[in-house]
Amino acid sequence: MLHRFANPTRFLRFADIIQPWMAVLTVGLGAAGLYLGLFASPADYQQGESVRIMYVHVPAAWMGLFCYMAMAAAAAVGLIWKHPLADLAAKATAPIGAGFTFLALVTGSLWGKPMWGTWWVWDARLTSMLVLLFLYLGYMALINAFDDPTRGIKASSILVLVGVVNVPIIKFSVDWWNTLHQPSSVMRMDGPTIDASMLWPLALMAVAFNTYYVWVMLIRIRTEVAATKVRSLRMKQAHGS
Amino acid sequence: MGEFTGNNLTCVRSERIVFSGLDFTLAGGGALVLVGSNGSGKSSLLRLMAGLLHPASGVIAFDGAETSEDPEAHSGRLHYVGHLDAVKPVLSVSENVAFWASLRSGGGNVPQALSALGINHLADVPGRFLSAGQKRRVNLARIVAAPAPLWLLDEPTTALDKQTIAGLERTIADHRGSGGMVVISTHSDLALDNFQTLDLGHFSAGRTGNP
Amino acid sequence: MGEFTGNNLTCVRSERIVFSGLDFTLAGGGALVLVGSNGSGKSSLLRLMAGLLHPASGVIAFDGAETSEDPEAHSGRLHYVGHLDAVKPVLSVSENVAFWASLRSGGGNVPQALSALGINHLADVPGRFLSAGQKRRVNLARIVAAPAPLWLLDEPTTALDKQTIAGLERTIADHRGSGGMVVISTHSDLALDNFQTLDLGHFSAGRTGNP
Amino acid sequence: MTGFLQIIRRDLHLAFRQGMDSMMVVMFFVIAVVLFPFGVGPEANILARIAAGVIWVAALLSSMLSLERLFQTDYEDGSLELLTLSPMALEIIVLAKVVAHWLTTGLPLIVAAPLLAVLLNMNAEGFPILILALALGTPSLSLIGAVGAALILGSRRGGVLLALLILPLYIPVLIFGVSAVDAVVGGFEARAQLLILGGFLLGALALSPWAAAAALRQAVE
Amino acid sequence: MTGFLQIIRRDLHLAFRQGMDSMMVVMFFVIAVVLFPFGVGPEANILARIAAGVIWVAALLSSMLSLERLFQTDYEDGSLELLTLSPMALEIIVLAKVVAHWLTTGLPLIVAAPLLAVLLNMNAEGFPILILALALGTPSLSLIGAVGAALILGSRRGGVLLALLILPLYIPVLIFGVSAVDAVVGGFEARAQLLILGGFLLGALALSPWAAAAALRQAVE
Ligand code: HEM
Ligand SMILES: Nc1ncnc2c1ncn2[C@@H]1O[C@H](COP(=O)(O)OP(=O)(O)OP(=O)(O)O)[C@@H](O)[C@H]1O
Ligand SMILES: Nc1ncnc2c1ncn2[C@@H]1O[C@H](COP(=O)(O)OP(=O)(O)OP(=O)(O)O)[C@@H](O)[C@H]1O
Ligand SMILES: [Mg+2]
Ligand SMILES: [Mg+2]
Repeated sequence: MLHRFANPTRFLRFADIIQPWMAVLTVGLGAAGLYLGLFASPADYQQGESVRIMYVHVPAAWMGLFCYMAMAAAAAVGLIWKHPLADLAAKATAPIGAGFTFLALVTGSLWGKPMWGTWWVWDARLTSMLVLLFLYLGYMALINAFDDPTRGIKASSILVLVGVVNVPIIKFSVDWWNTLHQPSSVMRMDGPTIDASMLWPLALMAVAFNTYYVWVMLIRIRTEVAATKVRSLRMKQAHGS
Repeated sequence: MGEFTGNNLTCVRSERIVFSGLDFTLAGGGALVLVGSNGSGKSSLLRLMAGLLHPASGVIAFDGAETSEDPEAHSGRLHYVGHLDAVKPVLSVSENVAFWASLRSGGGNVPQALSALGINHLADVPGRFLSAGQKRRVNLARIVAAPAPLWLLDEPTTALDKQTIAGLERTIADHRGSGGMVVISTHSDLALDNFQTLDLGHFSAGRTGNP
Repeated sequence: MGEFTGNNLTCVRSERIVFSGLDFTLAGGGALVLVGSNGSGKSSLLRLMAGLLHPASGVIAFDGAETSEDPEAHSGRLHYVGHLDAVKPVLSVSENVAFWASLRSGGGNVPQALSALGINHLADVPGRFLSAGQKRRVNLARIVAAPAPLWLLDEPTTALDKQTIAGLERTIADHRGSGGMVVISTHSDLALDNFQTLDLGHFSAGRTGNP
Repeated sequence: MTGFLQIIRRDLHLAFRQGMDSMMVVMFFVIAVVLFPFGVGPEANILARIAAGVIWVAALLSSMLSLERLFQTDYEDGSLELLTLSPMALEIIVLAKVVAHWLTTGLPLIVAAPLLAVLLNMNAEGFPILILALALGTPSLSLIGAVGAALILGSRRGGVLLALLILPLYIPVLIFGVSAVDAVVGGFEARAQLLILGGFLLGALALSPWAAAAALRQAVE
Repeated sequence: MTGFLQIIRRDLHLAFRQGMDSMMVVMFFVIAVVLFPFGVGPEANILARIAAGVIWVAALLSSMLSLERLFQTDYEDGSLELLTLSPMALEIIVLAKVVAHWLTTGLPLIVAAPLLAVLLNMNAEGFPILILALALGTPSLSLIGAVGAALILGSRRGGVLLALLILPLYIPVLIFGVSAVDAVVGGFEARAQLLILGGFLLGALALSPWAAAAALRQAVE
């Protein structure tokens, strides 16, 4: 809802400054992390070259969780202080977070095939990641399910807050469920303690994923602001003012 | 143009006779205004005429041929406007009108219909953004877009502002001028010339629902 | 009785300003008639007054106290009649009215309300058998049954026959006589005496949607 | 308080007048369970192994289906606006409607469950705990589902959207409901699971009327 | 014929404009399948044993849920009256709507099914036959479901009533759909089952537009 009572120009000016920095950081750190991860770091003595998937998989999994929290915080600000930019930030975060979560699932699956001999097992961690993906998808479905965009944003903000109460409950239940049925799980990842040659690329990639998130989110908010303007221009034109 | 007649019609709704022994005759260019208090059966009669309801007894005929013999032909020559406006929220005003016109032979003239109802400036606005009266105008534009000889209008002025009502009166006059027929139920007075009135109160089986 | 005021109200719907800078004042016994062409914001203003919508800016107050501070108290002193009649198909007419009255303190007088609207003979008829106008009367009986000082009526005469409209005018006069207030949106002329008119067209951000 | 009871009374009234509303939910439950022997084949040991899970999944699905209409008809015929404008707190109104909903749909499910357990060859020791777990779990389902039902009002995709929103939130109830039965059938205690189900119920009772009321308020905007 | 295509075009239009409509059916399908491991436990061999059954049951349920809205919105906004009053035969209109519905919901189900088969550890030999059986079976589901969707119009209990009416009619499709997959996984031919599924489809194609049109005429009375 960007009428004249919530002028986004200040935000846009701020975004103008931040955005190029984020782009540079993402590309730079990402390239460095990938280089270190794919070429400079040693292959694992147990897992071989496939361990390199870790440099994408682990940060993606972290970001999947982080984005959900960020989305909930933004939604709360939007609901309580009725700040339209917070609403837009929540809306812009959802597809990014869903993307990271999906990436973690796919890379995990690809990793699982050589490691465990199967694409998927119903392990607690994997399963709660899958449920998290559904929470994202539900949010995105709800936000797009209304004819009136403002209505969609408010409804989905309530949903994401309900979801945030439930995420720990779901996580806890899934842990409990899995340990009940399958006490000694095959895929407890207590591999070799991570040494510096693996930690560095991992850290770089994690930071790069974070800056990527901020970068893309800013772009998405901008697009959303522009779309709102276009919509209201068209409405004004139609109603003749 | 033909002649639209009803003979000795009885309408039963939820096991109760709403009216019986009702006749009407409408010639090309004619107008029939249905009046009567709430619950006297105006909407029911219009639905009978459209073929949505079937009479418990009696015959409705167009040009002498019973309409129930060939319901699709009858549908092809009538336009019905009920209480609901059939405006899809995600389609724009012109897409809404164009779809209904496309189901009729000929396809119709959408832009002209929109300007007849004074909504050409809303052509690209999605249906969800319309107020009650604007939706009603889209519904009326639909019947202007593709011509049909018989118009059945159930309280068409609901939610319309006065200016638009005047426009509607002109549109109806044009339609009749080119030989069309119109049946209208209304509680407010529409300015039509040379019309017949049918008071449903006379045919209702018993009380009419007034204090 | 108190005073109902709005100050510098702005209404935004689907990202568009419908009206802005609107003020109104209504004292006990007063009537405010909202006029304006289709889409000018009459329904939106009534929903603002009821507390269903929230103004983008401005303040609505009753007796000097902002209504948004204590929405339940505000709900308790108003009756709203919208486009939908809230008549349950499986409940009889009197059960329908009685339920709504039972949510208010006092419980209300159902038989008297039914006869005020001329539907006491329908008391035991289930809602699904009612015509458009009969449903509307049930909805109006609801507000007569349990007293409240402020009536907000959105095109209340829709689908009513002339006799019932006259009855409604008397009911509104009685309500005002005992100090009640009423806000009405309408396209037809209601016979009220001594009322203020508010033309929404003057506050809309642009033109009003007419040919 | 009288308003609370009036709303429960009206909703029960509507459910019974409408003929077989609760019957229908039960029948969906039964049919959904009965589909499984067709899908999985009739071997008794496999069916017994999956019985508790299938019954709980079917209970989730039928609870969800019946919730879709919790506020829908009131929304469509304008009653919801008037309820919002009644002098009672909307949270209380939501609670009253959920109570009425559970009485007409949750309770019959519990009654029907043992019958289906017999059909699926479930170990008879599990019956009492199945009933107990359903008694603690289904009210939570109704409460959580009420939030979803309020959120989807006015959206274009009722049923499917509701499923997407609330099925993931139902998972904890499903897990502990099934595991309570499995524990007893396997010869263990189910105390912990029942306590957790009870905890979920208290939490849902405390939180979901607020969330649902907030959702309703913006649905009638 | 142009009218037939116009209606398909409009319905596809509506589905795409409305954003992710087909996505949602697929997501319900996926979630319903994913609930089962929670209910039945994560052991891979049990899951593999019941995989085909679970996938088919979930396909039935999601097809049913999505069908609920097939005529509902048109009925509520008055479009159905106008479609009935259009000069085209109502049977053709029904067929056009079913085709559009299958394109937006049945087809995506078929695409998603192999993924779920992986999640449930199904034997990879079963994949092609699963797709083939779904391709023959889901159009029948849409056609049969259209009759149910038309029958429930105007009733106050959409979802659950629809389930009751059409799930029993879905059972034959379920039985042969599952048994086709099971046959191939077990090393047999599935020719007979596929032929029977094809026969069902032809039968449904011939009969259900008539039945649905008759129900629609009733509904707008
Ligand atoms: C689809 C399958 C998988 C999913 C959804 C998944 C999910 C996750 C998640 C959510 C995390 C972050 C946990 C946290 O920091 O709290 C994580 C970390 C990790 N995953 Fe996976 N994973 C999958 C498959 C695998 C496989 C196959 C391997 C290797 C055998 C693996 C190795 C790791 C490692 C080494 C970490 C970092 C460990 C740590 O932070 O302590 N994952 N995974
Ligand atoms: N539900 C809605 N969502 C978004 N915009 C709406 C909605 N309803 C109406 N509008 C827009 O708000 C404006 C005012 O509508 P409103 O319904 O208040 O007008 P009105 O004066 O009551 O018109 P009418 O005489 O046609 O009933 C219109 O321009 C309309 O396009
Ligand atoms: N859907 C229905 N099912 C059963 N009976 C109905 C139905 N609709 C109306 N009736 C009954 O049929 C009679 C005639 O109703 P109808 O709607 O034709 O009246 P009307 O003259 O259009 O009234 P109004 O001026 O209120 O619109 C009424 O007594 C009503 O009770
Ligand atoms: Mg009528
Ligand atoms: Mg209005």
